[in-house]
Amino acid sequence: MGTNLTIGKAINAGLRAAMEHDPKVLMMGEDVGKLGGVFRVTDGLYKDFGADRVIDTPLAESGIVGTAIGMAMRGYRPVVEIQFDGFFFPAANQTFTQLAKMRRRSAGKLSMPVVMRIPYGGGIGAVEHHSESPEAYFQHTAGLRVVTVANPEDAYWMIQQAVRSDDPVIFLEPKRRYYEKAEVDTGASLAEVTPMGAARIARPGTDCTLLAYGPMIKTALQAAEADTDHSIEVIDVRSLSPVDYPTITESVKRTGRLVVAHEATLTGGPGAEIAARVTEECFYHLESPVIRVAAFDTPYPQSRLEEHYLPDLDRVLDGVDRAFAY
Amino acid sequence: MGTNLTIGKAINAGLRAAMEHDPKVLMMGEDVGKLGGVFRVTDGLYKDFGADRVIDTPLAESGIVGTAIGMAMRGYRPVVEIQFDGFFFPAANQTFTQLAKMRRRSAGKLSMPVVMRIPYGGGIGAVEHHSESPEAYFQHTAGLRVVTVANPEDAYWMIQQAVRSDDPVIFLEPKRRYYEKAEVDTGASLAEVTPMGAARIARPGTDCTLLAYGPMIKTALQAAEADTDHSIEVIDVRSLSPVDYPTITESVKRTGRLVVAHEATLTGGPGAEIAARVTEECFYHLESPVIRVAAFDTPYPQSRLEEHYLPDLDRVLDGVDRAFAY
Amino acid sequence: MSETAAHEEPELIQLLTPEGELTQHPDYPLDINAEEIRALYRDLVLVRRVDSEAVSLQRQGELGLWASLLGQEAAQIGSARALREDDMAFPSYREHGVAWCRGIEPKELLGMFRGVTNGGWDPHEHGFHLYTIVIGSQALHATGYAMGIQRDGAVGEDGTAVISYFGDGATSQGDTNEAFNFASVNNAPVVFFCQNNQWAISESLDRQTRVPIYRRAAGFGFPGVRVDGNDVLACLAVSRAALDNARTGNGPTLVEAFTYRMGAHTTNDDPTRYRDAGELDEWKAKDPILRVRRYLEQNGLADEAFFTQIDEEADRVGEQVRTQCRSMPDPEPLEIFHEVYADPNVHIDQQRSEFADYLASFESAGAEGGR
Amino acid sequence: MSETAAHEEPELIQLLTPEGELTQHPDYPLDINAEEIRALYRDLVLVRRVDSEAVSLQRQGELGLWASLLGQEAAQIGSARALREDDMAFPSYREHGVAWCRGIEPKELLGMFRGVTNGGWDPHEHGFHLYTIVIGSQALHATGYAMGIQRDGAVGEDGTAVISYFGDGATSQGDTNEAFNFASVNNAPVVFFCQNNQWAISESLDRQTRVPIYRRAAGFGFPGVRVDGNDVLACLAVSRAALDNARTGNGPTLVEAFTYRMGAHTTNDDPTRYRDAGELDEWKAKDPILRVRRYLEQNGLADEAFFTQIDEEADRVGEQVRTQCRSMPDPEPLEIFHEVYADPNVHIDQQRSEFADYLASFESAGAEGGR
Ligand SMILES: Cc1ncc(C[n+]2csc(CCOP(=O)(O)OP(=O)(O)O)c2C)c(N)n1
Ligand SMILES: Cc1ncc(C[n+]2csc(CCOP(=O)(O)OP(=O)(O)O)c2C)c(N)n1
Ligand SMILES: [Mg+2]
Ligand SMILES: [Mg+2]
Repeated sequence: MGTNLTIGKAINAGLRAAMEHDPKVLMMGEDVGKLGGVFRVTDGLYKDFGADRVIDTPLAESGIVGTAIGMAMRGYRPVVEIQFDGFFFPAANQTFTQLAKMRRRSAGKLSMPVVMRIPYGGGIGAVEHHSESPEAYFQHTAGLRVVTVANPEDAYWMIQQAVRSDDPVIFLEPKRRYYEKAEVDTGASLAEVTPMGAARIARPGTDCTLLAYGPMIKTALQAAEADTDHSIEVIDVRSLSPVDYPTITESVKRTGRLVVAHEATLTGGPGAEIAARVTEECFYHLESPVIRVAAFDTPYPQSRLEEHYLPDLDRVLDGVDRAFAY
Repeated sequence: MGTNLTIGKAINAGLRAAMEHDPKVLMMGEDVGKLGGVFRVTDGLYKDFGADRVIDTPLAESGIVGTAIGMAMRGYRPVVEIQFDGFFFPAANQTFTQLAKMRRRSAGKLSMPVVMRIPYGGGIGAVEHHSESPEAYFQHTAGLRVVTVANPEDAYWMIQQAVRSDDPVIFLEPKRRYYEKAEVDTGASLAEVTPMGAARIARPGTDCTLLAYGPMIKTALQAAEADTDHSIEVIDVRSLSPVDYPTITESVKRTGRLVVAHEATLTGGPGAEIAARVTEECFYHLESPVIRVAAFDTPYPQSRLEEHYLPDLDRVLDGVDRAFAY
Repeated sequence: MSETAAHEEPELIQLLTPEGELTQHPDYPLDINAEEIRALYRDLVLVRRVDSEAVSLQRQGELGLWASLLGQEAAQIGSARALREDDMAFPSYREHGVAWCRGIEPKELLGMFRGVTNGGWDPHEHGFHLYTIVIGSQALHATGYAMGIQRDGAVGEDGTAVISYFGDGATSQGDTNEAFNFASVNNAPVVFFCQNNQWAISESLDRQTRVPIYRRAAGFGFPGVRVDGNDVLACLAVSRAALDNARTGNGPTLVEAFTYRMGAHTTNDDPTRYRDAGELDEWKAKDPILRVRRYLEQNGLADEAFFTQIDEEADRVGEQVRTQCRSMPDPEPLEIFHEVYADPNVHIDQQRSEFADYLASFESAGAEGGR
Repeated sequence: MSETAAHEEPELIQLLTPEGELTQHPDYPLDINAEEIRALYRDLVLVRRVDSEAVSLQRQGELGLWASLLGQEAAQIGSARALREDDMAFPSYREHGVAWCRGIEPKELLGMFRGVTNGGWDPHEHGFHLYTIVIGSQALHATGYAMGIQRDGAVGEDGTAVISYFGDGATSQGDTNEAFNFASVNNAPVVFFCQNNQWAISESLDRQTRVPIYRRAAGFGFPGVRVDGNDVLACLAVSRAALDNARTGNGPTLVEAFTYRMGAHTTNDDPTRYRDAGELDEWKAKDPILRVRRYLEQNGLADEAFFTQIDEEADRVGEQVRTQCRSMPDPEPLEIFHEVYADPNVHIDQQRSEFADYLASFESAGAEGGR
C-alpha cells in the first residue's frame, strides 16, 4: 500500500489514522478546524470528525496546552498544534512546569498523552517569530519526548507513534520541507515500523559521520553527495529526547569523525549535548573534535539574511572540511 | 572600606548603590516592596525610595517582564525580581521573544537595560518549583546576558554592573548560599573591579580544571580541598553568556582535564556547551573527555531526595576520578 | 480597606451571621438539617486542628513548609461539601479543608510539605487533583477537564462538574484569565472558586485588582458572585448552585469567597512586616467556626457533650497527624528516576543504573573502609 | 453573527452613518471642520492605496507577506489622528494606517514584510513602536511605557498618553489580560484599542469571546466602549476622549472598534475556505471611505476636483511605493551580528569575524576558480 505523499500530507494521513483508531484522540489549536491549519496539516479532519474532536481554540497558547493537560486527565489524547515555533513561548509554563512533570509528581498516577505539533525552522522567507528552532529548550526539559521527522514515511508513522505514547511528545515538523514528496508504505503496521526513539542511518559511509535531523537532513544528504573526497555517513537522529546514542557511537567509532548540523543556534543547541556525550563515549576513537554547524548566536534575522544565517550546503561542507583538518 | 556581608545583603547593598547612582533604576516584582522580597534582597529599598521606584506588582510574571520592557523603552532601568526560578516560565515569552530580541529587531534603536534577578538552585528543602536551575534556557537564548555569583564580593559588584549594562541581564542568585558571609571591599570603584563577563580562577591548580558557578562553587572548592591526590584548579565561570573561554582554555591546556559541575540537569545543560566548545579548542590537550557532573535528567524531585539529586561533594569527586581514569 | 469594601458592597451572600443567626437568601435557599450542620462543624474543627498540628510540626523541623488555611475553613468546607463524588476539584496549595472532604488523609498532605512526595494521592480516586504551586496553572487544567466532561456527554442532571480553587493573587495571572475565557467560550462545566483572603503573601488586594474580584467574570460573559467566605452555609449554598449550573450545562461561575488569611502566608513568612494586627482582630470576630457553634448552641442543636466529643476527636486526629508525620519514611534514592516517563526510556534507565552502581560503590567502599 | 450583535447592541458609538449623515453623540461631541474631514478623507484613501500596492507587490514576489488593513482604515486613521505628537503607539502588525499618521514612510513597513529589516524606524522619533507579531505582547509594553510616563510626572493637561493596538483574537491571550490588570491597578495612562475585525485568521469572534469585547474592561475596573470602527469621526472622537482621560490621570479605557477585515488575514491566507461572501457584501455597504465621501459631497464640502486630486496623489504614492520597494537593497550578510548586544560581546565578535573569514574564503576561492 504505497502512496506518494508530501510530509505535510503524510502527517495529515497519520493524524487521520490516529483519530480513526481511537475516539479519544482530539485536535486542538488555532485555525485547525475549518481552515485545516495554516499549513493544512489538519485539513479535512474537522469536516470528518466534527468540532468536538477538532477544536478551534481561543488565541492563547498557554490556554491550549493547559486545557489539553486537563483533557488528558479526563482520558483524552489531545494533539495540540502550535501555529509556529515562535508562538510556543506563551505555553512555556504549562509545558515545562506542568505537562513535563505531571507524571513524575503524581508518582505515575497521571499520564500525559499529549502531542504538541510544532512547525519549526526557517528558510521560508517569513517575518519574525516564524522561523525559530526551539528544540534545545525541549531537549533540556526532563519529562518530554522530543522527535522530529525528515521524510513522509517517518511523518506518517511517527505522528501515530507520538499519539500512542503515554508521554508528552514534542513533535517538530520541518516546515520548509512540508512539500517534499515520497512514497509512504501505509500498509505496514505501527508495531513493525522503526520505533520513534531510534536514529536512522540515512546514508552509509565510512570516513565521517554527519548527524542532523528534520529540515537539515536534506542538506546533509546533499553534502554527503557533494563531497566526493570522502565517504560520509548521514544519521537522521529523529529523536532528540531520548537520543539513540548506540546508533551514533557505533557510527562514530567506525568513522572517527562527527559533524552535527542544526538550525538551532549554536550555543546550547542540541549539537552541544551530542558533542559532549559522544566525545565522552568515543574519546579514543575521535580523530577530530565533534564539529558543530549551526545557526549563529543571534536572534533569527530578517528573512533576506536567512540564507546566510542557516547552515546551508556550503556551511555543512565547511564543517566536514574542518573535521578532516585535524 | 571592607564590610562583612552575606551574599543576600551584598546584593541588597549593590541594588541600593545602583538606585542611589541613577534615579531611573527601579525595582519590580512580587513582594519586593514592604516585605523586601521573600529573601529580603530588596529589604529597606521601599522605605527609602518609595513605591514609585520599588513596585509591588500584580502576581503575573509575564506582566512584570512585559511592563519592564515598556519602562525600559521609556528610559527606566528596571530590576525585576522573579520570586523563584520555577516561576520564571510564565515570563518566557516576554523574555525570549521580546526582551532578548528588542535591540536587534530595532536595529539598535531600542536598548533593554533590564535586569532579571532570579534566586535559583536547590538544596533548601523546598516544595516543587522552588529549586530549579533554568540557566541553560537563558544561555541558549541569543540577546541575553547570563551571569551568576558565588560570593558576596561578586554579588555586590556584579549586580551593579548588571544594572549599568544596556543589555538585558539574567542575574542568577544562588539561593542556598544567600547567607554565606565574607568581606566585601565596597570602597573599590565599578570601573576597576573585574568585569561581569570574566571568569575567575577561584583556586589555582595544575592537574585538573574544575569549572562551576553559583551555588556549586563552594562544593567545587571543597572538592579541590578534599582531593589530596591531585592539584585541582577551580574556575568560577561567573558569566554563562558570554562565557570567558580564554580563561578556561588557558587553564585546560595547562591541566589537560576538565570537569564541569552544575545543578542544572545534564542533558543540554551549560556543561554540554562548555564541553563541546572546550573540546574543540583544546582537542590535542585533553587527556580525558570533559566530564560533566550535573543533576539527573528528571524533574527536580521531592526535597527528601535532593541530596541525591544534586551534585554534591562526592559526586564532584567522582567526576574528578572519572577524569583521571582516562 | 477590604473591610470597608465588604460593608459598602451589598452583594456579599451571607446565610449565617458572625453572631450565629441563620438568615435566608432568595437566590440561595439552603435546605439543611441540624445533623448536617453538626457535620460541617466537625469538618471545620478537625481541619483547623490538622492545620495547627502541621504548623507545629513545621516548627519542630518535621515539615519543610506549611501553608496554613487558618481563617479559610468555611470557604473550603462549604465549597467542598457541595461537590458530588464524581466531581473533580483542582486545588492550589492551601486547600487542606477541601482535601479533607475529598477523603485525602492528612498524612498525604504532610508528605508533600515534608518533601517525601509531591502529593502521593491518586487524583482520580479522590476527585482531587494534586496541589498546584505555580499560580494559576490549575485553572486551565480544570477547564480542560471540564471540556472533557462535555465530550463525554456527562452534562445534565446527573452531570459532572469541576471546581478550581485559587487565591486573590492568582486572578492577576494570565493563565487564570485564559481559563475564564476558555470556560466561557466553551460553556464548560467548571466553577472558579477564588478564596479572596485579602493577601497574596505581602501584597494587599489593591495590588491585584481595582474592583471586587467576582466582577471579573462578567467581562468574560459568565456570572460572578461574592459570598461570605467565613460562612460555611453560604459557601455551601452558593457553591452548590454554581456546581449545579455547571453540571446541567449552564456554564461557568466565578465564586469569590470573601475571607481572610489569619496566619502567615506560609511558615516561612512573617506578616508583622506588612500588615496591622488590627485587621486580625476585626476578622477574628468573624471566625468561621465560632458562628456555627453559636448557631448550634443558641438553637439547642448541640450540647456541651457534642463539642467535647468533637474536641476529643480533634485531639485524636492531632495525635495521629503527629505520629504519621514522624513515621513517614524517606523515599529511596532511586525513586528519583521513577515515573519520569510512562514508556520505556533508555536514557533514564541508563542514568538510574549508573547511579545505582555509584551508590553501591559507597557500600562496598564502606565495607572496605571507605575513601 | 457579528452583524446581528451590532444591531442588537445600542452601545455602538457612531457619528457618521454609512449614508454619510453626520450625527451627534452626547458623550462624544466632535468639534471638527471641513478641512479636517477632508484631511481624514485623504488619509483614508492614501493608506488604502499603500495597502493595495503592497498586496500587489507581494503577488509579484517583492514582499514575503503582507497583512492588509482593508476595511480597517477608519479605525486606524481615526484613532491615530487623535494622538498628540508626544503620545506613543504600540501597534500589532496590521497598523499601516496608524504608521502613516505617525510619519512612518510606507517603505519602512514594506522593508519588514520584504525581509530587509525587522522594522527600520526609530520608535522614539515617531512615537510608534515596532510592529509586534507575538499576539498580545505589546499590550504589556504599552502599559509599562505608560507606567514610565507616570513616573516622569507627565500626567495632566499636557500629559502624555499611550495607545496599544490589537485584534479581537488578541483579547484571548494572557498577556493582554495581564496588561488590562496592570493598567487598571496602576491607573496607567494607556488606551487599549481593539480592532475587532470579526476574525482571527479563520476563527470567528465566537471562538474568542461570548460577550462583546468592550465589556471585558469593566471586569478589570475601567471603562470599555464600542465604537463604529468604520466611522473615522467616531473613532477620532472616542479615541481622543479616551486618550485625554488617560493623559489627565483618569486611567485606562478599552475601545472596541467594531469593524471588518475585508481582505484575507494575510496574503498567505484564503478566506474562502472559512467565510461566506455574504458577510463581505454586508460590510462593503459600510465602507469607511465611501461614507466620508458621501458626507463631503452631500454637504458640498468637496468638489470633483478635490476627489480627483486625492486620487492622483494616491497614484503618485502608489508609484513611489512600488519604486521604493523594488529598489530596497538587501542587507549585508554581516548585519546578522549587528546590535545583538549593546555592550561589547566577545562571543558575537568572534562569530562575526569567523563568518567574515568564511565569506572571504569564497571570494578568494572564486578568484582561484572555486570549489
Ligand atoms: C507563578 C507563580 N509566581 C509566584 C509564586 C510565589 N507565590 C506563592 S503563593 C503567592 C501568593 C499567592 O497569593 P494568592 O493567590 O492570593 O493565594 P493565597 O496564598 O493567599 O492563598 C506567591 C506570589 C508562585 N507560586 N507561582
Ligand atoms: C502568540 C501568537 N500566536 C499565534 C500567532 C499567529 N497569528 C498571527 S495573526 C493571528 C490571528 C490574530 O487575530 P486578531 O488578534 O483578531 O488580529 P487580526 O489579525 O484580525 O488583525 C494568529 C493566530 C501569533 N502571531 N502570535
Ligand atoms: Mg490570597
Ligand atoms: Mg481580528
